[in-house]
This record gives sequence, C-alpha cells and structure tokens, in this order.
Amino acid sequence: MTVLGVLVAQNIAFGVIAAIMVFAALRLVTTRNVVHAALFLVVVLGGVAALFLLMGAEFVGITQILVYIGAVVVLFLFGIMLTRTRIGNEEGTDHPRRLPAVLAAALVATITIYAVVTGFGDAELPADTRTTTAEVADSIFSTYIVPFEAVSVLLLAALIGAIVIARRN
Amino acid sequence: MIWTLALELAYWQQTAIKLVVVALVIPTGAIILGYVFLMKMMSFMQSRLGPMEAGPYGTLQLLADGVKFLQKEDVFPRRADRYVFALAPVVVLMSTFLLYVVLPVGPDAVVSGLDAGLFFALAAASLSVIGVLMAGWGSANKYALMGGMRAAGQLIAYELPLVLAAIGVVIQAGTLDLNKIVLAQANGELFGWGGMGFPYILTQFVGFAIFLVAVQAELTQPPFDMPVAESEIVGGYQVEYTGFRFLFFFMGEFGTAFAFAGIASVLFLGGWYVPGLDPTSGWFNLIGPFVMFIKIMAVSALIFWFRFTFPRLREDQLQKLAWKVLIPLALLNIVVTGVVKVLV
Amino acid sequence: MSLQGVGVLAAEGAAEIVQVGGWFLSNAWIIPAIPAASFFAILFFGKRLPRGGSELGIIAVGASLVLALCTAGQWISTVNGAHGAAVEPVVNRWTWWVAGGVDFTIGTLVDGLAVALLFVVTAISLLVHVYSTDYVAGDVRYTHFFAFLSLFTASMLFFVLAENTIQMIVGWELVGVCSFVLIGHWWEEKPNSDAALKAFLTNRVGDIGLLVGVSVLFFAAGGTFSILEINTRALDGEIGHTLLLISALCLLAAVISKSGQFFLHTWLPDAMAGPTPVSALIHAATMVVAGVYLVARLYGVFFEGMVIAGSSINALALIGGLTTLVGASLAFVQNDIKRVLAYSTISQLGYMVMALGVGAWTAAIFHLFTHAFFKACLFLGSGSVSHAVHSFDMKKDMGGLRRHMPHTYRTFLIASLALAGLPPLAGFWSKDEILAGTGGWGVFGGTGGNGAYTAMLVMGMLTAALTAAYMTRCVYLTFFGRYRGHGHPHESGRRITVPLWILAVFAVGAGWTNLPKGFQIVPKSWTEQFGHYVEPVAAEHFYFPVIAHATPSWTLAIVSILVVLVGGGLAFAYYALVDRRAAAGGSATELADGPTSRWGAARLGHTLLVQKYYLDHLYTGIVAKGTAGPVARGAYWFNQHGIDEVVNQAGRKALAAGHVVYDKIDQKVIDGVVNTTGVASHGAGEELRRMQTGKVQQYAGVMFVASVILAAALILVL
Amino acid sequence: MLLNQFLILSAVLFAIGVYGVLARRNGVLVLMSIELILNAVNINLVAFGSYVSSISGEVFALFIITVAAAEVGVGLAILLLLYRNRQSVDLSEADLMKG
Repeated sequence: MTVLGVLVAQNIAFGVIAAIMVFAALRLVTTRNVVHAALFLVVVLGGVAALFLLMGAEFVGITQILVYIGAVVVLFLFGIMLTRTRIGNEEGTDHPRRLPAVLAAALVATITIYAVVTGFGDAELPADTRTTTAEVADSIFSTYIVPFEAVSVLLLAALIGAIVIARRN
Repeated sequence: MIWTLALELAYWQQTAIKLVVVALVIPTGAIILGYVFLMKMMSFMQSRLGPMEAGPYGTLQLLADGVKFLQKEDVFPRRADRYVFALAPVVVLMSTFLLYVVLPVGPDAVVSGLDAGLFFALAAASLSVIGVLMAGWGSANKYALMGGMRAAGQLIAYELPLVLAAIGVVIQAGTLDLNKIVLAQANGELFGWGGMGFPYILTQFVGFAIFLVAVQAELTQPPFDMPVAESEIVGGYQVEYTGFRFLFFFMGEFGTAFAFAGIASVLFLGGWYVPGLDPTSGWFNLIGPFVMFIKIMAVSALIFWFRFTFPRLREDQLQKLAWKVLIPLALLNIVVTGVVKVLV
Repeated sequence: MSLQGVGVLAAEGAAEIVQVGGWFLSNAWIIPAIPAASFFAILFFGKRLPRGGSELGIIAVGASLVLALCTAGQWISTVNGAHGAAVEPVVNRWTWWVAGGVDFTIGTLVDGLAVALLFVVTAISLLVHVYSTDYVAGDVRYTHFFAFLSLFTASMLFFVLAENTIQMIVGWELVGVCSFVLIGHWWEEKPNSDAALKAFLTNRVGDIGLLVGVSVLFFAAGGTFSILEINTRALDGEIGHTLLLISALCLLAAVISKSGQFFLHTWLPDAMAGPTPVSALIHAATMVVAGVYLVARLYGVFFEGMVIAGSSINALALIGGLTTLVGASLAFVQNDIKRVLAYSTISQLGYMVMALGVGAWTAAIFHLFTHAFFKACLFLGSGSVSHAVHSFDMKKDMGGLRRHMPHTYRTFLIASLALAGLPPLAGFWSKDEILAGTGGWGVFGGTGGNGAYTAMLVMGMLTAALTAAYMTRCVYLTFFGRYRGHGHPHESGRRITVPLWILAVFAVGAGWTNLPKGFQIVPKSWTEQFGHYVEPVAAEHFYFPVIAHATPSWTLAIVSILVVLVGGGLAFAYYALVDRRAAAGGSATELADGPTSRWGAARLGHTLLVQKYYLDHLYTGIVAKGTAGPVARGAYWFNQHGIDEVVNQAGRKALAAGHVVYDKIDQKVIDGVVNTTGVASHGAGEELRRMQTGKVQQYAGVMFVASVILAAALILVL
Repeated sequence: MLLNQFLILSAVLFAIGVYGVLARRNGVLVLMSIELILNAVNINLVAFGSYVSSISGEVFALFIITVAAAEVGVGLAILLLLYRNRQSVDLSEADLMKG
C-alpha cells in the first residue's frame, strides 16, 4: 500500500474527500436555497468526520457525526422549516456587494496558507496515529477535568438561555 | 508501483464480500420480518386473513409486492425539490446500512470492529432524521412536512432514552466495543457460577425495557406512528413516494428494526454467545449468525407484538413519555448502575 | 523600634515545631458535615416535622457546638503540652480530584484561629437558631429559613476549616449564596429582593479579586493551593515581593467587598432588609468577618506583600482606618436602628482590618471574637425591640422602652457599653489592644508594634469617640425619653430574652480571655490567654510571620476611656437637653435634627451623611448605568451629548456674543462665521456617527481583516 | 500523509466560511458559515494533535464540538426571536445599534 513511503490509499481518499468538501463548502456559501445550504453543510461535516477517521481520531469522528449531523444540522433544518417553508431559491440571501467579502476571504486564505506552507513545509504525519476511546476518556477525566466541567456548565447555561430566549411571552 | 498485491486483493475482496453481505442482509431481514410478523403474526393477533395466494401459505407475497413496487412509475410531485426528494430515501437506507457495519455475529464475523462500535451505531441511527426531514420538506406537501417535523421531533426525543439505556450496559461492560460487550457477558459469572455467562438483561432489565420502547419510537411504528399516521396526515413524509423509492423506506424501516433487534440482543442477551461453549472458539463465526438470528427474531417478536396491540398515542403524550418518564428513568438507571459498579 | 521588636521576638520564637494529633482535631470535618446534613434533612422532611424543621437545625448546630468545644479543649491541652514551642496545625487532606498534574485536595486545617472561629460560629448560630424559633414563628417560609440557616452554618464552618485556597473560594461563595437567599427571605417586597441582589452583585466584584488572587498565589507558590505552604513560601522569601503585593491587593478587593470595607460597604446596610436573626448571624458575627479571616489565614502573604513590619502605612491599614471613620460617621444619621448597627459593624470591621494592617494580628482576631458576641446581642436586641413596636424607626416609633422591656434594655445597654469600649466590658480590651497595636502610641511615649502607624491610632481614637456617641444616641432614642410609637410594647418571650442574656454575659466576659500583659490587678497566668492559644508561635520555615507585639500602656487605656466618656457623655447630655426641650413643647422630630436645622455647615454635613457620601449614586448612576448600556450606545451618547452639545453650545455662545456686538460690528460677517462654524462642526459629527453602522457583519469584516493584517505583521516580522 | 494537506484544506474551508459570514444576509446562513469556520479549526486541532502524537488535539476538538452545539442552540433561538419580531432573519435589517 505504500509508494516511496507514501500511503497511497489514504492520499487518494483524502483527495476525493477534500474535493467533495471544497465543492460543498463553496455551494454552501453561494446557494440561494437555504435547505440546500443545510444539506451541503451535512456533506462538509461528513467530510470532516471522514478526515478525522483518516487521521485515526475515531471517537472524534463519530462524535462529529452524532452531534453535528445528528443534532446541529437537524436543528438548522428545524429552524428553517419553522420560519419559512418555501421551496426553491429565496430573495435576499446575500448582500448585493460581495467584493469586500471576497477580498477579505482571499486575504485570510492567502495569509494562512502562506503561514502553514512556510511553517511546516513537507512535515509528515506519523503513519499510525490511531487513538482509542479509552485514551480520550482518560485524558478528559484527568488532565482536562476542569474544562470538561466548565463545558458542561456552559451547555446547561446555553440550554436555559435558548429556552428563555425562544419562549413565547 | 510496489503493490503488495496479494494482501491488497484480499483487502478489497474482503471489503467487497462484506459489502455484499450487508447489502443482502437488509432486504433479507426486511422480507423475513415483513413476512413473518407483518403478514402472519399480525393476521393471527388481529384475527384477520393474511395473504395466502402467492406461493404456499402466501410465502411469495412479499416478493410479489417488491416486483410490483419496481414496476410502478417513478413519480415526482410537480413543485417538489427534485434532488432532495430523490435523495431522501437513499439517506434513510444508508443510515440503515451503516448500522450493520458494526453489528457482530461472531468473534471475527463483523464488518468493522470499531473501538467505539456502539457509539457508531447510535450515530448512524441518528442520520435517518436528516433523510426524513428531507423527504418531508422535498415533497412540497403540507402533510409530508408535518409528518417530517413530527418524525424529526420524535426521533430526536427518543434518541436520548435509546442512548441512555445503552449506557447502563456500557458502564457494566466497561467498553463501547460491541464484540467486547458480548465477551464481557460470555465471561461473566452468575453468583460465582460461570456456566452460562451473564446476560446483562438480568441487571439491566430497566435499560432493556427503555431500549425497546425507544426503538419502537425510532421505527415510527405503532404506538408511536404519528409521523405516518394515515388517519391524521395520510402517510406523513411518505405520502408522495411511490415505486422503488417507497420500497426504500419500507426496507429502511424493517432493516432498522432488524438491526436494532440485533443491537438489543448484543447488549442485553449475550449476542452470538451460547452458554456452555468457549467464547474464543472459531466455531462461533459459523454458528454465531444463527444464534444471532434466533435472538433477533425473539426481540423482533417483542417489538412487533407492541406494534400490533397498542393504539396510537397523541403527539403530546409521546413527548411527555420521552422527557418525563423514559429519560429520568434511564438517568436513574445509569446512576444506580454506576454506584453499584463502583461499590462492587 | 520595630527592628528591636523583631529582634526580641526572634529570640523568643521557638526553634522546634511540635506536631500534634487528636481525635477531635483530626476529625474536624464532622463539624460542618452535621449542619450540611441537617440542611438536606430540613429541605426534604422539614415541613412534615412538628416544629417545621427548626428542631433539626437546633440539634445539628448544638452537636456542632459540642464538637467545637471538644476540639477547642483538645487544642488548648495540646498548646499547654507544647510549653511555648511552635505547634504545627492539624491538617488532614484527601485528594479531591486530579487535573493537569495538580492534586486538588480537600481537607481540614485546625489551629488556634480555626478553633476560635468554630466556637464563635457554632455558639452564635445556636443562639440565633433558638431566637429565630420565636422571631420568624408563623412565617410562610419558616422551614426554608431554617434550612438556609443550617446551610449557612455549614458553609461558614467549611470556610473556616478550609485547608486550601480552593476550599476557601467554595466556602466564600457558599456563604455568599446563603446571604443572598436570606437577605431576600421576604422577596415579595421589591426593596428586599433589590437589597439581596445588591449584596450579591457587590460581592461578585470582590470575588473576582479572590479568584485572581488565588490563581496568582497558586502559580507564585509553585503550584500549590495549600494555605500553609503558600504562607511558608511567602515568609521564606520564595515568592517575589511584587507577586505577593499583587495577590495581596487582589485578595484585598475580596476583603473589601465581603467585609464591607470602605467604598464597597454600601451593600451591608441594605442587607438589613433580611430578617434580624440573619443580620445578627451573617451580617454581624460571622459572614462579614470572612474577609478578616481570609487576611488572618493568609497572613504570610499580606505581611510580606504589604510590608507590614516596619512601615507606617499600607493599603490594608488605610482601608481599615477609613472604614472605621466612614462607618462611625454614617451611623449618626440613621433613623433605622438596624442600620445604625450595620454602620457600626462596618466601622468595627474596619477596626479589625486596620489591626491586621498594622500587624496586630491577635488584637484583630480578639476583636473579631468579642465583637461577634456584643454585636449579635445588639442585633438580637434590636430585633426584640422591633418585635414589640413593629418598626425599626427609632425616631418615630421608639423611645422610653426601658420601662416596657427591661431585659432587652439591660442586655442592649451592656452590649452598647461593650461596643463603646468601657472597661471592664469585652469591647474595651480588644479595642484597646488594637489601639496599642498600631504602635502609633510610640510618638507619645509608648513602645512596640510593627511600625509607627500614628495615623491609624488617630483614626481609631476618633472612631472610639464617635462610637460612644452614636451608640448613646441609639440607646437614648430607643430606650430613653418618652414613647413615641403606637400601642403598648411588651417584653419578648423567653426564647428571645435567654439568648440575649447569654450574649450579654459573653459581651462582658469575652474580653477577660485576653487581659493585657501588664495588667497588674489580676494574676499573671490570667493575662493573654486568648493570644496564647490562638496566635501561632513563629518558627523557622513556619506559616506564621514573626510579629512584633506592642506593649500595653496604662496611659493609652486611660486616654481612650476618657475619649469614650467624653463622646458618650456629650451625646447623652445633648439628647437629654433636647428631650427636655421637646417635653416642654418642641416637636419630637426636632430631636435628632436639632443643630442641623439651624447651622448651614452642619446641614451640609448631615446631607452628605444621609446620602451616604453619595456612594450609592456613584455606583448606580454612573458605574452601573455606564456599563449596562453597550459601548456603542455609550459612544452614541457621547456623540449626541458630547460632540454635538459642544458644537451646539459653541454655536449658541458665539451667536449670543454676536447679538451683544450686533450694534457695533457688521452683523452679517459675524453671523456668517458663527453659523459656518456651527454647521461645519455639526456636519463633522454627523459624518463621524456614520462609522457606527450597527451592522454586525461590517464589524466582523473589520475584525477579520484587522486580525489578518496583525497576523501578517507577526509572520513577516518574526 | 503530509501535515500540510490538512492544514491547507482547513485554511481554504476557513476562508470560505469567512466569505459566507461576510456575504450572507440570512442569519441562518451566517450561522452555517460559522460552523464551517469552527470545523476548519477542528481539522487543524486534530491534525496537529496527530502530528505531535498528543491526545490533546482530539480533546479540544471534542470541546469545540460541544461549544458549537451550544452556540447553534442559542444562535437559532435568537434568530427565532428575530423572526418573530420582524418576520425576517435578514441581518442587515437588524441594526438598532446604529449610531
């Protein structure tokens, strides 16, 4: 499976996933159909999950599917369908003047890509970086116990906040 | 190109075989469940006549139905969002397919023995919500949208008790790997006697009950079938679907029932293990599937028994049951399990 | 002088450190555990019990008191056994959790200081519990009240026994929550819930200081939360002085808010909206001294950080000194009896902080000890009075109560004299020790102390006179003269008077536990007992600093007694005079406002005091509203009122000027210039405000571009 | 696999997300673009974690996923309120803070 020390299958997989992701991301920010945008978001998020699996981060990948696709996107779809149910393209999804946004995005892309290219050159990822769920759990419940607790409190606060904001009267 | 050819081929062969098996299991499972339970058990329980004409005892009825579906015209509603409408059943079916990836039927007879297998199965099951919402929205039909929203609300509400019920088992086994859960039950001891292992239903009966109820809701079948309730919203998100797309939904539903029954038997009934044998023996790769099949049928019988005997709930009763009964109960179960696990 | 003192003490300081143990000392965790259990028990079962859960609370706190007494006994015998050597505090710790390689422990730290506080908290809590069974009888939230009294007691004991700074934070916040809940006990009335919120929010200001201070100390002390280790390292010079100063100042912020020190004290008088027993327990005797306790506990940090040894002023002493004066002067203009006591508490807390600031550690703790008893007595007495007259207003509804309520009157008088500082009552001994401890007496021929804190001595003396005067005013308005209220007041029941008498006995006797060393009337073995058992003996690599003790002085004592007598006497004479005049036909309201209604300067001072130095206006009007409105709105306001106003004003003024010179100079030229200026400036303002589009995405765009430019600069430069 | 292929992909996704945040007027679409940005960051975290063979990257990615879920919940609640008050989720209309 290796050519001159390069993992062929993984690289092909990466190429395919990356192409799909970039396409879906571009469609996500350009489509004028809000539901389609949410579905393109599913594709991007699925791609990210696949990348996680590719890098051996199995647990994070599955969490990505469960939380992002199973919950976040469903929440989006719910929000869209609760507020408007028109099928097809909508008016006024974009600003009329988009050039500043394009420029800003291009600037961001240029500087970040320049930074990573000059910074990391052709650094290789280690071949076998599979991590087990137990390792993740051990890390969370020892080193990162305080952030973990903080996040749980944050979730509670967000839960209450969302209910209070969205409640009628 | 320095391919390590033999291994590479074996890898693809293996993958291909596994894919074919999975692809076969779903229609087979759907047909068996549909035939045995939907046609026969229901007709006995509800004192109706089941189909008797196609084949001996009507055994070929479902095949005939399948052929009928495939022959039908592929209809798109005029104002439907074509892509979304067309993709929705595929997404639902895909979610079903993914469930089988981690379902073990023997020590090595599993498509992909993931380290977090149970977690993966639950994540895969949650994907079907997207498909249902797509179907409901893409059909450009009020009833479909209502059905889709109902289904999504129901699936989300009952995913929590489903996950929480399984966590009791996870705590007891100390792993998310489905095969290791089976092994933990096989190697368990009942009051110091290791003769028959320790199926977790003995301690996790609360979890088992919650799991079955939640599965019932996940399958959107009676008594939790408001999303497709014909008498209220004429079929819900499935209303505009015909032909093979409807068949996809059908297969998805019964395939998911089959898979969840499998997961339930792995979690609570000891999976492919038979008491009295050595769980590491390679023979289990052969007899495991049959053992699993028997257990799946037993659990399915329970699931369908509920389906045929309970009347439909109201939408608010459904949500109340999930949030006020099942989730607190499941949380309590987790707390008790955790405390006992730490103390013992 | 201070160097000499240090030298003397270093010679006295023991070289060896004695390690001790004992069942009560090492199992002190039970003391807070009992009221904590009682909190849950009352919460869950209280309503079903025949006495609504109060019996559970009393039993629990009683058990804690017994245990605290046993602990104290064991500690005393331990110190006796050590024969003057330094005694290691009894520490028990368990690992709570481990995160990031740091062990977070939970445990108890028992030494003389903790033991003294355990006794104070449990004793007063028990008396308040008993008192409350009568005071809040029939209340809708009777059970709830007792549940939170239990929780408060547990939290305070937890805080006192804290082994590390994390535990201190936990206890600190818990008592804050209890205070919030109990101030707002009658939350149906808006002022009460407002007062609760104010107390809570004001305390949050200081809590930030506590968090930051503890974090700084954690890293400065090399990754430990242990109080003993932090102190030891601070005293051994392992932590840099700047770090110590920063953390001491952060912690001081916490002290200022919790212990009602000057400029964050405003919540404490408002906290009197709570039931009176709560005021006695939480806002006089225990919770508000948490700040004092914090300083005393981490004294190594403050001692080194504030350079207490050998200076003449530091932040701690200054804040404390100012607070004593501010509190005492504000107590004069209050008509609400509880508010008088609240300002008095502020003033006395200032005394304690000041004492800690000048290095008189023992005096501060001793004052904390005695003050707890007589102030609790005063509060409970005021509650008894208000129970009888159904009001807290001294001017309108009280007067002449000494005939109707003999028990309340006597105990109140005893406690007032103790607070004013007349011998041989408790307040005299502790206040005098603080005054001597300032070392400022050195200027007048006294000796000792950690430095010449003359300013603090002057403040303390002034406050002593003021205290005597306002307490005289309070006692006079309440118990002397003629009755101005309605109905027939009568003495309260046993469950109120018995606690009052017990506290009155303590208000007399508590001071005798620490008679000054040079006090020749009593045998030498009676003197300085409190200090002997409570103050740790300093030693090498120990958690307590070497403190130079001041020598008590007869002269100082006599001067302070005279000051008190003059202050109290003047006030009494004045009120007696006014009262007689009022009896002869004047109105009762003239009573207090006599001089202020006649002299302009006095009226000004009076208004200033009534408005509480305008601090509340400052906080709500400027600080709160300023921060409540978003920055954009602030900028907009500035735009409208600042820039535009200036422009308009300029235009208008110029216009007016133009009118004045209208006849003499050509009208059109002037007007034209003026108008052009006005219009131009106005236009500039309009243009400027356009930057504030209110569109989030434009802000986001600016943010992204700016951060990219920053990143680019960093990447290209570095 | 190179580390950079992940980093560059993440940078591209991040930039696309930035474009979406700036160019979209519909609040829901802006939120989706923010999700894109967060995911780009997550890819970076996991890639770096794997590069230095540390589990911390994954743990932080998990935290970000959690925080993102909370963010979407509150964000959508705000949008729902906006929609209820103005019958629109157009962010360019929500400019009460205009000076």
